[in-house]
Amino acid sequence: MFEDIRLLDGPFDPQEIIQATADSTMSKGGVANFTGYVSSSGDVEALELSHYEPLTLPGMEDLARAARDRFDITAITIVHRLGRMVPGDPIVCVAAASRHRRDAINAVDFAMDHLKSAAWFWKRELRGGTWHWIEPRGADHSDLARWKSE
Amino acid sequence: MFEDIRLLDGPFDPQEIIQATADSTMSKGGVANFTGYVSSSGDVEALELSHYEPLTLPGMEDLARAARDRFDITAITIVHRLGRMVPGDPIVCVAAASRHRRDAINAVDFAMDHLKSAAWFWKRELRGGTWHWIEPRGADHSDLARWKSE
Amino acid sequence: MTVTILFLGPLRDAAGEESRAVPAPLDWTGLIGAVGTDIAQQLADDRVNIACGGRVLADKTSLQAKDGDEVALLPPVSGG
Amino acid sequence: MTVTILFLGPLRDAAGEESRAVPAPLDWTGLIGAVGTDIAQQLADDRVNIACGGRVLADKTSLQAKDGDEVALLPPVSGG
Repeated sequence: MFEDIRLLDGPFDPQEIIQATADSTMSKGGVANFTGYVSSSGDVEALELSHYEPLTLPGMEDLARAARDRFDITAITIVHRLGRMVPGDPIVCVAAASRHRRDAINAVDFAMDHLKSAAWFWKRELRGGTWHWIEPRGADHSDLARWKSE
Repeated sequence: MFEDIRLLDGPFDPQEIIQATADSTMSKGGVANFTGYVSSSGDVEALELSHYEPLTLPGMEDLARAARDRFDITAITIVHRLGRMVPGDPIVCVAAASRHRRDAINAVDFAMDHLKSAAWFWKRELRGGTWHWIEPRGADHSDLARWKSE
Repeated sequence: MTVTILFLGPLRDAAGEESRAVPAPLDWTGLIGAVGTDIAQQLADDRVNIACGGRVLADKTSLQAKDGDEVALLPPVSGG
Repeated sequence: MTVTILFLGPLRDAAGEESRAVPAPLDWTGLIGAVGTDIAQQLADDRVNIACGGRVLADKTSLQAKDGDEVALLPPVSGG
């Protein structure tokens, strides 16, 4: 079982991460991946992500364990940026390898849906030279509810 | 709209392909991907894929169009190998970019499910120095049925 | 004035050649006669399709190939 | 004999500092008294959580922080 769970406060290359996850499973099926990038919506000049370390990384590790328990996967990778980013920077990269395509894709989908609730992240945006905290989100249970009834 | 639909009779680097799809959508959301590799199940030494060109590439292009019509995506990439491969070689790489994560993941899932029926591929395996045709699959409609009722 | 019959996948092994040129026009009965008993029997299988001019025929017995057409014999695609 | 109160996210701006050392032990009433009116009001919000020793409290009013504990004040996480 390959596992790569990381919080990074510097830039990362999603391709290197996907490649490492793929290498771990070469000749054993396939690798699914989702990579998210910092949006350039509106006039955002920069985004800064802070977190509470004693909660975030253990939360991500628990999430990886839940994905391993639930899906028939041979590798799981969850990498998330912290700190200051600019539009276009990769912010999150989740990859899963499996002998079975559906398990790999579902594990990525599952991990992305749960990452929001597993991680304690606070975001602020730089607009017009001033930092603004991003408002708390509303009740956001619909993504998680998808995984309850199965 | 970025589109990259290809049949290749030589090796490819999935990371380059995912990167190109990602670059096309940088600062606009995220990229989902699935890459399949030639299995090393049993004693398979090599795999050879032949096809009927007048049907396969148009089938893949129709599939890309169907994915674009169905999902809110900004890029779709479908790359499939032909010819002779060895275990561990990438055989298929599908990537989709979207402002919305669920659309990107679903477009990849949809394209992988339909690729089998869109493409006319015949496979043979080299085992113990002899080529063996892989048996026709049975009725395989369950993957496609997932997309009918939605 | 010929039609090219193309053998795909495992049918290529059965035919012992990639393609065969036969006189045009060519219909279903003519095709059955042109390919030999072994392949004719395989063509009777519902899972074996025929494409003419790059299009898969909904009813393969309606084949009407003209001069210059390529008639592709498509065995069931491989599983896995 | 101190407890460290840690201000996270937007609460850090409200506090004007990253953390504050207060005498141990510290319970909910002691916390409310130690953080000032503005932050005390925010702590009343159901969406604001408290972690003690790296664990989020199911009932934040049950806080019982001992010497050396870190008490983290966790505002609602950001959307988007």
